[in-house]
Amino acid sequence: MNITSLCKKAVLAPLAGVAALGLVAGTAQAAGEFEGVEVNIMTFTGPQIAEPLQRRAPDFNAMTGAQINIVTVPFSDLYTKVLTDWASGTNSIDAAVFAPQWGVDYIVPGYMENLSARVAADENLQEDDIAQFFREFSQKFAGDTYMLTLDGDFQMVYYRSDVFADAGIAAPETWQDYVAAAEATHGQDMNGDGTPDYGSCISKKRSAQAYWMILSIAGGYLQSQGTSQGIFFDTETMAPLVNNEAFAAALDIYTATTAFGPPDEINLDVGDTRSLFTSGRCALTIDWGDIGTLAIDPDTSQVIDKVGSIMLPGSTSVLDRATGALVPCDAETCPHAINGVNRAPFAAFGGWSGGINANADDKVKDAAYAFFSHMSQPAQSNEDVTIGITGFNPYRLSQFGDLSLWVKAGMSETAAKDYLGAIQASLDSPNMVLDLRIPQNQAYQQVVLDNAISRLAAGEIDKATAMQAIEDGWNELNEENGVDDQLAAYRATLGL
Amino acid sequence: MAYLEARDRRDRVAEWVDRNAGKVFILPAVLTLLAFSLFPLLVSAYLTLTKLKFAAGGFTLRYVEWLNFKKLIFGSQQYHLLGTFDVFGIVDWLILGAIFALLLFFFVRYLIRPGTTVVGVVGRSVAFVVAGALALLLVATLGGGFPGSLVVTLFYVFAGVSVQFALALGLAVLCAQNIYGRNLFRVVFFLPIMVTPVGIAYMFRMLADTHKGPFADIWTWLGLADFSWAADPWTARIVVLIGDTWQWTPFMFIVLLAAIENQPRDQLEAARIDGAGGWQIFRDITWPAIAPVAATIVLIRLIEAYKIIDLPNVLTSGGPGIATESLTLHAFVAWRTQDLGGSAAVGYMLLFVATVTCLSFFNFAGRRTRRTEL
Amino acid sequence: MNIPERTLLRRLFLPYDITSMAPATKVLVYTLLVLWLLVVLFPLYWLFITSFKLPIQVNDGPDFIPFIDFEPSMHAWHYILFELGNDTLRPYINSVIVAFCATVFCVLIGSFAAYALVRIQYRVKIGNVLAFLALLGLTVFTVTSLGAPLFAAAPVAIILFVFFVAAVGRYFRRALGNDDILFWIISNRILPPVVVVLPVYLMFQRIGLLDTHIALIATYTAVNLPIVVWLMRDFFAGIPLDLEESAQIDGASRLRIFFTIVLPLARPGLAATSLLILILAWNEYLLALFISTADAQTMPMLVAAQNATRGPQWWYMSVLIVIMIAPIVLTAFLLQRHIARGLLVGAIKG
Amino acid sequence: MRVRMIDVRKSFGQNEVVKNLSLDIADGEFLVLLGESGCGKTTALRMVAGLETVSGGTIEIGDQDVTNVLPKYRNVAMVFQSYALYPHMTVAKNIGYPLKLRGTPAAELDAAVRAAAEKVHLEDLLHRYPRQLSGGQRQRVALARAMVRTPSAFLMDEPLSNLDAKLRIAMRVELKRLQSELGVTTIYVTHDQVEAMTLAHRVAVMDEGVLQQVAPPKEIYDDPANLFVARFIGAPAMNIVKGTVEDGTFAVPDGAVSLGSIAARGDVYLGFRPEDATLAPADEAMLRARIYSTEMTGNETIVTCEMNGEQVVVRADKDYEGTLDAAVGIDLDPGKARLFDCDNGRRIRR
Repeated sequence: MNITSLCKKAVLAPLAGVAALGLVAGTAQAAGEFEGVEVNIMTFTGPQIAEPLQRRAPDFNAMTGAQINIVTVPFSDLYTKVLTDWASGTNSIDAAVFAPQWGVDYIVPGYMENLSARVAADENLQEDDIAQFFREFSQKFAGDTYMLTLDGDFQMVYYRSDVFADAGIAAPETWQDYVAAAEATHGQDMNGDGTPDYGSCISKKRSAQAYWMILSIAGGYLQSQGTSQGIFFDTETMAPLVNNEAFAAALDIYTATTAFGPPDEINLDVGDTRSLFTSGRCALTIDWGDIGTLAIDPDTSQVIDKVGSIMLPGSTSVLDRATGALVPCDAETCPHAINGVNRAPFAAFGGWSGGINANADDKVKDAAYAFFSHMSQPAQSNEDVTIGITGFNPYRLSQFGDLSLWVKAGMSETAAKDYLGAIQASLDSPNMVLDLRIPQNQAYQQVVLDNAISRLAAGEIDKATAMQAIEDGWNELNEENGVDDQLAAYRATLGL
Repeated sequence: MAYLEARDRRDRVAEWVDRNAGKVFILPAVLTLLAFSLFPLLVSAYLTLTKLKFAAGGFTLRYVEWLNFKKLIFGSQQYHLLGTFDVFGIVDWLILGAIFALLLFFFVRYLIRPGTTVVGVVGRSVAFVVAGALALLLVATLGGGFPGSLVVTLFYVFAGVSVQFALALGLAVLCAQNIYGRNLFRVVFFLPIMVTPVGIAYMFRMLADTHKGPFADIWTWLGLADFSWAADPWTARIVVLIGDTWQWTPFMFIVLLAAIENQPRDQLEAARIDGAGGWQIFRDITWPAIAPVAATIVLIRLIEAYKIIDLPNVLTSGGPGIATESLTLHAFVAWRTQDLGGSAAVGYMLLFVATVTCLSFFNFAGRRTRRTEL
Repeated sequence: MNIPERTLLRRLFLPYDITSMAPATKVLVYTLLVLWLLVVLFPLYWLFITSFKLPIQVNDGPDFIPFIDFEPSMHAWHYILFELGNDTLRPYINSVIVAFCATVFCVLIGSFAAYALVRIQYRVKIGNVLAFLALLGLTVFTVTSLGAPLFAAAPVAIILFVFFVAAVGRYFRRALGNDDILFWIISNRILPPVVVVLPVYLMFQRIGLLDTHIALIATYTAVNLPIVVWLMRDFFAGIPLDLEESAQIDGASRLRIFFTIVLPLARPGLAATSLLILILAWNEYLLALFISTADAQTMPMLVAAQNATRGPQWWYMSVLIVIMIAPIVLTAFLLQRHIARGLLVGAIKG
Repeated sequence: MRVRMIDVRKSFGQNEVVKNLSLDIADGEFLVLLGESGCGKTTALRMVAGLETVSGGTIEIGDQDVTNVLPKYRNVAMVFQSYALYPHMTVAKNIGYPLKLRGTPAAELDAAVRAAAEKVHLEDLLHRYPRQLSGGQRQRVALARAMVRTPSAFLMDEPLSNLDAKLRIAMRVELKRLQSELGVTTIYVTHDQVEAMTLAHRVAVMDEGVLQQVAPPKEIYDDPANLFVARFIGAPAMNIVKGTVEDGTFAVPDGAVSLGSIAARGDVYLGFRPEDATLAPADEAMLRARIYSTEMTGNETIVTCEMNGEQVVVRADKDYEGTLDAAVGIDLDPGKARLFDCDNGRRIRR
């Protein structure tokens, strides 16, 4: 027996107890209902996301008899693996946990099961408890429910509250503040090991999840009139909004942060920046909700209670869509600005959600649904979101409301308030940025955008070329998929 | 004679097999290869001319003629496959001129030599045109432009194979000496080949980590704490190459060692009595004896080296930018984004370049080394 | 006669007798060999000790020696072997089944072909080959682009081919011999997997075998076949023809000769070839990524998948790689003395 | 069993190696096929065995036409020059292999193996492997394997040529004895005329694919059918001198031999064996020559003389002493001299 497993035991044992109680109280699954049913669920590799599924599968098996196999692939292969498996009729995968924005590519050709009826009949799911944004955005498509949310995702900025206090810097409000704070803190020793640490750590690796970071920065420059304005395309012409002064300003911020980052920032995946931040080597980072819970994990964290979380910073000037120029914020251009700063929190990714293969056997579909429901029910979910290793972030109202959950998990009350406050503020923002959900969105973002950004970061091309490349690439994809179809799809996602 | 009559059915089957042994023995292999290479090759050729679209209940292939190739060679993906070109300066022209003149010289020399054949002319024409085109590409992208996946692959293949061959030969010569623990060295040196390439890639990512890897302190001591190999195109490529070398040197080593140990003893002794020293023995006796083996093993490595994917994919995801992306990774990335036609087109470019280089090497080095055989 | 006097310096640089090395050379040779030994072993050592580290120990920077630099922990082993349990075991068993079956089939089929190419003279009419290619291309075209059903197009093509061979084929004089066939077989290895994997994927999808052991075994058999043919050919060529003829006269059938005389005599070659194919099949990643999904997922996929959003899970990955190497190293040690010789004979004649 | 080859031909491509060979070998006969390497004798033997297909003609064993029958149904036994022992089987397994292939019950097989081994004095070596045996012992194993069943014929392809001189003579004796004991038809291929003369009931001499003469050894020696046989048989070989025949006399520039009644004709060859000539003083003898060299072999002296640029060998008494380059005369027995046609090499019968 060693320290880790002891610690894990200490954390998990009470949780397991609660979980057991939850089962007894909250579930109506008949014992042995799915005896002999085997469900292959694909997701990306653990421990995040896969870990809670793998951990709870045996419980579920004991409860219902269903055998849950968690099949994991690298993140970059997940979209394609699921798509090809379902499109080719192989149907090895009965259900999958993935990004809800991909749903459109699975739902439109009819690969995914409509879960509306099941959700309606499922009391234990407590659907009303799920924050409206996730209920609408992550679960539904064209009015019907196809996915069950297991995770809530927002990008936020985390900073080292102790370092900032020592330096007398306030939490950044604009991206210029962010860069200035990074510059001010860069080179300090922040974890006491005698080596200088970094001002800002942003994941910029290619073929990973870096493209969300640039969108997080660009959001505040591109969108000021509320969620339905969107940041990707002009809502009338489907012209990409990537070749203008606002996007250029965002790219400038993006490249400026590199100077205050680790030397190999260009090769860091979001996991690497997370471990850098939690091991106390960074003053600032952009990330999803994960850092909040990872920072309190004694197994990995050296920054317990030293982390501040805020909504994404914004900008004092925004894009004028008519001219493509940056214009200063005023009451008209930035109706949602606070202190003259236009902030646009980015619901990047939208939260891992479970969907079910429409071509699976009925019994398998039922079992898969029951399992997802089981995972999402407050009894399970409210613990999982407080454990860093799960990768699950809060998405239920009860999770924001109940501080005791977080304190029990090891967070100080202040930190919990701070953390949940940042998420809730993002969630409540009328100027929230929605992720791209049109067909082939993966090609727009993970290929065209990601390629251009990574080449820019590597110094292969300059800013103008990068912007041109993204614009051309997106226009090409629009042409290939039909501009009108894409425009209609894009407008639909924005509620227009 | 009883044995000629009364042959039962089993005998007749056995006799049929015996009489048709030629077909029976080779058919399984031929059928397997037809199904898994010739047939896919043709389907793949068709795929390069199409674009895949997912539709309700499956997918459709839309015929787009040469669009996929056009994109790669002239269009929006040119930077990816061929690279970004530099404007030619005088030096570039001089280098190119020299290369072309050399190619032309060899070609003309072949034409005026006796024994020229049609196949030989066609083969050499293709080889020289490809060599010329690649030279053009190298000069255009390595001077001031930026190389695409094709040039990067060529770098992996040629730099990798040369370094690995040199190392393997050196080690094999050392190991062939009369030393203790020879078997230990031999076994241990063979280990890397047993590790799954993906695993090797991750292992080298661990080792190459300048923060928490084993060489972090050395890295800092060298004053490189603020420098990351992953952010610079050439250091990133070299790290990929180091991983590749670790993985593949053993294979060449083990074969070359066996070849050295297998060389005729009497020749060695004769040379020694004639007064040859270590280096002379190697140059005059050992090298000619192992040259055919060396040519073959280099050919195999050439073939396999073109398929490099795991290392750049895991170490850098092809980054920084596209600096470490090999052709196979390029095709794989295209597949991952549902661009089946583009993926197949990249694959075909790879097949073309690999075939031409391997065949040229086979014809050039293969024949040459064989002459020394008794 | 001019025998140099053995001064101290000369003693350092001249060998004592003909069978030994000069002391200075000896030191140099050993230094270089041990250096490379470290190059080979250190990464593996690092992998091994990483599997016993806690995440925080890994993130804190390099620790080299267990019990001194850091306290080893079994947490990663525990997680992979017990907490994941089934999700590790499934791919492991898949890998074992796929790799071993593929090796057996591949070596068997490949040996058949290699033996045949050594012992039997083939003459394949070029006309027939061209006709076959043309018809195959035509079939592929009609099926893929005109949408003709495969079950209708294939028999038509076969009938056309037979007709061609019977009617027109004999007017073509030129024929391909054994060397041409051998070259064709070996040239298949040049094919990059990415070129063939898409159609292979579609093929298995059509016959409903995607994500099955059979699909992986068949694919690995095919892609490694050229290596077997190429390596085994020279082993078979090295077996005296007399033995086979003697057995033939003694009354053995061709198959029987192959299995009771030829294969046993080619044992060293079989061992080396099998080991090589086993390694290739066991470690293969790209093809498996395409062809397998859930049921047939193999170990390299699991290793690759450890690159999570929380950063690569070095400790888990190390455990997986270590348990993946183990069986191969074991097999290799058992077959050790065959390896070098086996790989050599194949290489010599190319 | 009687073996017949009727008008058998064999070509490899354009190259015809056996031309219209007809041989009728009686049951129990020991026939030796004699010729230089490449003369087609081995090919002929392999056709009887079934190891080569026949380009034309018929082969019969017993009264069955076996021309197109596979070797295993011909029930012949063959001993190879290399012995073709299976290196991975023990002596007992090697000998028993033909019986095992026929499904002989174990007990019967053991007894037969033991019996065969006893015949060739191998009973103590049954559990050894071929590599642990000496050359002579290996030879015996090969013989035992041939004898373990009752074959229709023994086919032997230079079985003794890999043995050293002394052993070869010993084995020759054994072989002759065994064959006559067993009474099995035997076809024996060799290029060694001593073997042929000592072993054969009849010798068949072949050259360039053509059968030159079939006859008992003595007849072959005394009465060669043509120049080739005459030159080929005998050590030292028959002397051949070119000259003309006129008035019953064979004339060369340096002498003449009176042959009695014979028609005059142009150029002919005169052949005489060394033992049929004697040395005499130069001025008294029929032919005049110079001594080129002398070799003392123990029981006699072989004197090589030069006559008109041609060498002529004469056997002389062991005490003969000649001076190099001394003039010498040669007398010969005209009755034992043979004449050959200069154009086609055929015997000219008187």
